[in-house]
Amino acid sequence: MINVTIDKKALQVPEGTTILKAARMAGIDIPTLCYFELNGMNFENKPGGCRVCMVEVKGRRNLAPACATDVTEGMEVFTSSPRVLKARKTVIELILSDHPNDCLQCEKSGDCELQALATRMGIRRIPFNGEQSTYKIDSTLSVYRDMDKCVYCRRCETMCNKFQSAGALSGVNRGFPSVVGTSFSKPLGDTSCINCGQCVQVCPVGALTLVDNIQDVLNAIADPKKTVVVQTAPAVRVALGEEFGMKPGEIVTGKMAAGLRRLGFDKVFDTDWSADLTIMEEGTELLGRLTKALAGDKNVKLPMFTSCCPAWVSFYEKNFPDLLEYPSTAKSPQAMFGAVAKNFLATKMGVKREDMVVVSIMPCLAKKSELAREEFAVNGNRDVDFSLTTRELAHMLKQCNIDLTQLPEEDFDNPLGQSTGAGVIFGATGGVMEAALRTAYEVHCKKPLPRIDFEETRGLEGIKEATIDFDGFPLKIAIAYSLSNARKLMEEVRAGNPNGYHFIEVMACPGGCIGGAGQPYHHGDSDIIRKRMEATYREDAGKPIRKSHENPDIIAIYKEYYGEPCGHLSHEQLHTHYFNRQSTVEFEK
Amino acid sequence: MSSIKIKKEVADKIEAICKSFNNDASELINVLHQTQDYLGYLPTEAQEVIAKHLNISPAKVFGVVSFYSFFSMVPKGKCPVAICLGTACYVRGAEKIVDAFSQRLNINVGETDKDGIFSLNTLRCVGACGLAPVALVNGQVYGRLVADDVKRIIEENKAKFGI
Amino acid sequence: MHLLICGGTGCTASQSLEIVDKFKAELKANNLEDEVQVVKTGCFGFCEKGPIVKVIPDNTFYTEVTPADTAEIVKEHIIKGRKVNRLLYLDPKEKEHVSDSKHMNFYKKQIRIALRNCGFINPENIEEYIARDGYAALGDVLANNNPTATIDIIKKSGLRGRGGGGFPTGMKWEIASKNHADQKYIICNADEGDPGAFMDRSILEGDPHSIIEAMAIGGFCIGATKGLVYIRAEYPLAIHRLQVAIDQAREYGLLGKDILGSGFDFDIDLRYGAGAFVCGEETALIHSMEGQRGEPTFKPPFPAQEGYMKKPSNVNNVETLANIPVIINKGWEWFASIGTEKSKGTKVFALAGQVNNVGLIEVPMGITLREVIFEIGGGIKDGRKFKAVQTGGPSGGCLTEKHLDTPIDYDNLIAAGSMMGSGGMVVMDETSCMVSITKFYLDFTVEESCGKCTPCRVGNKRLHELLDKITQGNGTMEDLEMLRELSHVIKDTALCGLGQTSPNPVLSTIDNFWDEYVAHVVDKKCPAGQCKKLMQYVIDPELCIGCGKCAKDCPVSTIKRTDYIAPGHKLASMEIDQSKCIKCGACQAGCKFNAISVK
Amino acid sequence: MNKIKNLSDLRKIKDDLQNKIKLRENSNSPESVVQIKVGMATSGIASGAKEVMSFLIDELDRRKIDAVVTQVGDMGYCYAEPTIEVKKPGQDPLVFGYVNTEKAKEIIEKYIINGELVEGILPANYQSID
Repeated sequence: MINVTIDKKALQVPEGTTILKAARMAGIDIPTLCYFELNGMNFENKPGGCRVCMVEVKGRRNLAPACATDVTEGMEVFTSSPRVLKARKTVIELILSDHPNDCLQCEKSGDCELQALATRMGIRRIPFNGEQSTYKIDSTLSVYRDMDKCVYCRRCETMCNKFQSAGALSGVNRGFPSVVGTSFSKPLGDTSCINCGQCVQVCPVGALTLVDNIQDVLNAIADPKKTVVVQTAPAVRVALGEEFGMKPGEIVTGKMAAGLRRLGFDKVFDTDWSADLTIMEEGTELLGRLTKALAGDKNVKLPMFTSCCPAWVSFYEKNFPDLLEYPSTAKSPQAMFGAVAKNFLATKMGVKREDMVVVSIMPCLAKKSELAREEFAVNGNRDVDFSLTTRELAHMLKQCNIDLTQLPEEDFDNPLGQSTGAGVIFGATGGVMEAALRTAYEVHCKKPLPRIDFEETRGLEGIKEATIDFDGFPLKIAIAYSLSNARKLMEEVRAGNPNGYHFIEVMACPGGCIGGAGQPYHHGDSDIIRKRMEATYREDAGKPIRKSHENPDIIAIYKEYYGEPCGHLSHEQLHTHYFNRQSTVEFEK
Repeated sequence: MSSIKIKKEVADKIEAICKSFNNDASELINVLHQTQDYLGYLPTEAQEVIAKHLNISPAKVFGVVSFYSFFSMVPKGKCPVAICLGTACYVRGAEKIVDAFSQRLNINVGETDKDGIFSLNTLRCVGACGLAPVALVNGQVYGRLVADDVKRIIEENKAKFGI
Repeated sequence: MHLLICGGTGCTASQSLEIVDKFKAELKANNLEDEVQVVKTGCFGFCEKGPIVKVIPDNTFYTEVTPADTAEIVKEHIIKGRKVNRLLYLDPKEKEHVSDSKHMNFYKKQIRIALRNCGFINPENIEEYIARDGYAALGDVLANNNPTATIDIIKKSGLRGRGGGGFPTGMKWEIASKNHADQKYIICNADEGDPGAFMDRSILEGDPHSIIEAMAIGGFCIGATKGLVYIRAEYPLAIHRLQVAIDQAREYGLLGKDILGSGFDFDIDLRYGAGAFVCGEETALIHSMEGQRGEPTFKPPFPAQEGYMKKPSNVNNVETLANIPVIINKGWEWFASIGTEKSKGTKVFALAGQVNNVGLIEVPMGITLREVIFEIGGGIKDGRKFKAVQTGGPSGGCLTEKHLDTPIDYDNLIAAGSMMGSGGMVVMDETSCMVSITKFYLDFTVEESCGKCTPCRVGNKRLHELLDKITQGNGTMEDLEMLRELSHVIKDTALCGLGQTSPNPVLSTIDNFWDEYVAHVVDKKCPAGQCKKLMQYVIDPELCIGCGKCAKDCPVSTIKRTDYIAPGHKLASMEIDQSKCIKCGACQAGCKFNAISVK
Repeated sequence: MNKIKNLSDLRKIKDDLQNKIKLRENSNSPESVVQIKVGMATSGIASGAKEVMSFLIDELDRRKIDAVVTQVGDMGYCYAEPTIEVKKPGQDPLVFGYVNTEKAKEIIEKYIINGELVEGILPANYQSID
């Protein structure tokens, strides 16, 4: 232990503690800007670049960055001396002097860390006049980039490269023109970007934001010709409350359904239902591949990867075109829902496909891009028309004067509203695997599970591995979140799958969809993600039915419409195929 | 993602350069040097191909290229003019030499004239401080310059290119 | 007889290679090629008067030699023994020719340790290096097989890093030696980026083996078997000579496996810089060597703990290394006897600017600025008045008259508000505008900032903008205050040495030349007459004969005739409309009657 | 070139190579070695100074005596040419007249090696020559 004095308060901290963390232990909150950490989730951005957290250390010539300086024995730290305050204010003024002064119109207003800093430090005017950086606005279907607002904290760059290994962003140029940019300043959509949106989730300011589709949805609802149905993803209900001042981890499923109805959606359905459907398709596909492999078929591709996460799908299409046959061909729950809605449901409701508008509420930015995949449309009419994030839903409710906290609990509509606990846990890393195991086990072993909860699939470890006893057959599984973890597993598969995996779940975002880019900003507090995860498993435990194949509405739709999982019609509507989207070299004459 | 259009011989040469460094990403800067030696500059296609061979993202390659002033993404003129703006040259009036070249060639610093002959740049200290102020024209050092020398130097080099 | 001809970059730029060829041809024509050896050496340092040719054994020092002079030197000096007086250095004060360089003021006060072989041996010939005790220090160190004792010698010698920081070299080696790892590296920082400093290049060009030898010694001491030289790509000659030297050293078994039968393996690779001043900072340098953007990272971890490829690494500057073999050969006591109490040995400076003798000099620590500028440098050019001397490159400060008698060492320079830096020393006279000079340095820092931290990325930009505003005549007294305050914050908060020192020129000029700033801001005048926007070209009506040439020369037709005819003149004088004048100076340049002056 | 195998190898090679550079070493610090200046003006050359100079260089080298032999212009003793000035470390220079190769040999053997005086010393009516 190390003795240190911070603002005259003496304390003991373990060796290797930074001044920033030591101060927090002493209840002193030193402001930061570039520093960002997801505790316990393999993510830290500590460039020591913004210089907001500078503190005075007795005996030191210059000020020290609290985020990057470890305490030493006998260190005396001052976090708010006149020298520190002068420096901190000046640094913030400098940042603001190269930042557009448009807080009132900024998407990030109210959630902006720079705005909060300026308020906290009492910045009333910016004494510096000078050149401001200007860049072209750039946007994919998911991510909106206004780099004029970039403060060069490099969080996005770290997220994109270290966490996701997507490699779309890098620091470019040097000196004043430095900015986080794409290769050759190309539009983000023309790069290796996978639209995971984690850059948006971590951006402290309004430089990276989501593409806002609220107005599109409001227009559709207002259009009397349209029947607008909405589906809500599993992770939304454990996070939406945060936007209304509720504690992280509060479950608002019923209030959310009520709110959606107040907004004017004609039908309020649940993506959890199509998650159950996904399990039926994906589980059957897995068992099919296993059966063939056990029968000696050498052409069967194992391990099978999940394919629910569109950022992950985009990732392997762009990075592993040689392994496109490994992932399951099952569409994501969002896409399956869209297919069912525009085919089965529209017919059932007597609505023309073109007159039905399917909206999804997702924790995700990649889903905004996924719905535009050409193969997810019929004659140009998309299966899912618009995807809103959890944050957009909150904005929309607020715009429409609806206070979530005041709403009653309501149920989803039927028949696409009833779900099992298996569908619920899709929201957390390991959840799809667990849901699939619950069904695959019982289908394969033709006997009930001895225990429903698979503890080995749960938790926030980046890569989890386990062997599940399938009635004597050792099923080897792995679960990863963060695509740099997934990359490791893909490299293994490319190298011949030495660990003999059969089934691998991959989610791009921290902790799975609960940490998605469309969720309320967590500002680096990974406890929020943990709380959402706990809520997810709590919701599962409270469900009367917890296995997808026992969902009566799922059983019904197979009976009524699809026949059997992985059958002809489901192949047509619920499965997809993948494309090589890696850049290729073409020789010029 | 789009396709990268490049001449086969160029692609082959870049592949060979990368291979000579064992496709080791930590040798990126050496690879870029050799590629620039070969092509005269570093067009985006070349950077994309390098990224592929070294198994790093093109964004990273661009990040490195855009960081270092030695690397150029625009082709230089056949007769590059570079004026030293090291301190020794500066205090002996190098700025006036820059102005004179800029006026005579009718281009700004960093530009190439419309015929692709002269390009104008500045650099930091060529180490010929005894000759300050100094200009490097087509690889040759011209020292102890005054603005009036510029016309002669340009004519002299124009003659070399048959203009 | 030997003919030593400077093959450094400066002299090469003035055709010294042709001089070499011409001499060889002339000697051959006179059947003297066996008697007279022509040697292309490294830099003599006296670049002002290059190309230099030195005749051995009589030590005749010819200056500003052209290829055309070679025939005369051969005919007169070599054959007849008569010195060619017109090519000898003419002492500007005594008005006498000086033949032996040792008697020239430029060399009198110099002690050449790091530059000992520059201008003396053929750098591309390992044998000449060995003949001058080359590799003897390595031999001794390996034979003694006691790294701790060797580190101790370096520690006791008092050698400090010559790249700018002044960290004790022996201590650095000791730290690196104590970190255990399967692989360690010794890195030579040859990314000299300071505009106006070229000592590292001169050493690499003139004495590359001394660096190889020192790196091997350092490698042995810290336990590194691999050496890397990070060298500027803009130094093709230095790269060539170093590569030749490395190849020769390998051929002689002085690099490679089992050097001199000691069992010690060591080899050296080159890595090229790519034009980023910030890469002189050791963490940035290491990132650059790893193929990354050259951005510094926070220390700790220091390179000695976690450096190149995350392995313990020791980074030394070229000039530092050049001292190592001599210290081993001559003993630490000898080295420590030179210099001041805390700064031992010598320092190489690139003396430049408005002095008579521009060049590379090596002087003992503790020498005064006055000795350097007025004795070695021969005083200010064209008899003008000394105004300031800038040391430490863009991160240094400007020192004035009152500092001239301060002994130069690391600590005194810092105390005076400047720094040693890598050894740039730029002398300025009364025609230099200190605000413009400061802006020039900030221009450099802004361009070379890596951009990682706010104070350097935005703060220096704002400093530059304020200085620009002042030189444009739009500055206010509040701006001066803001310059000072912002400078202090940048120094206090920037991430690396580049940012922490970048405001030094601002602070030191504000302190020493406050009145000049005020003149720009309040009187809207540039006393040195350098700031275009603050200049006025004025026609003296008494001197103007009214020929009207200026009006024709003026590109913006702003000169008109007045109705005043000065006594004795036939035509009315001319006048410049200041509101339209673009200050191009064409009128002044064309006036044969000196009637136009700058105010 | 064979690799240098050990320290004594290196020292030996150094000794062998030293001659290559000795001329420069010595002329760099001439006060520590014997300095000989040979009058080489036109009259000197005519009277055989060139041969004397070559002889001195070869002979001193053969006898391994550290010396710097340089040529100078007219010494002002035209009557006694060829003339040479010899300066031993720490001693005043002496000028010898009518020096031929035989005389030169004598000067080396008697004066330079043994310190004995040799006939032919001219009056020192000047300081040294540069």
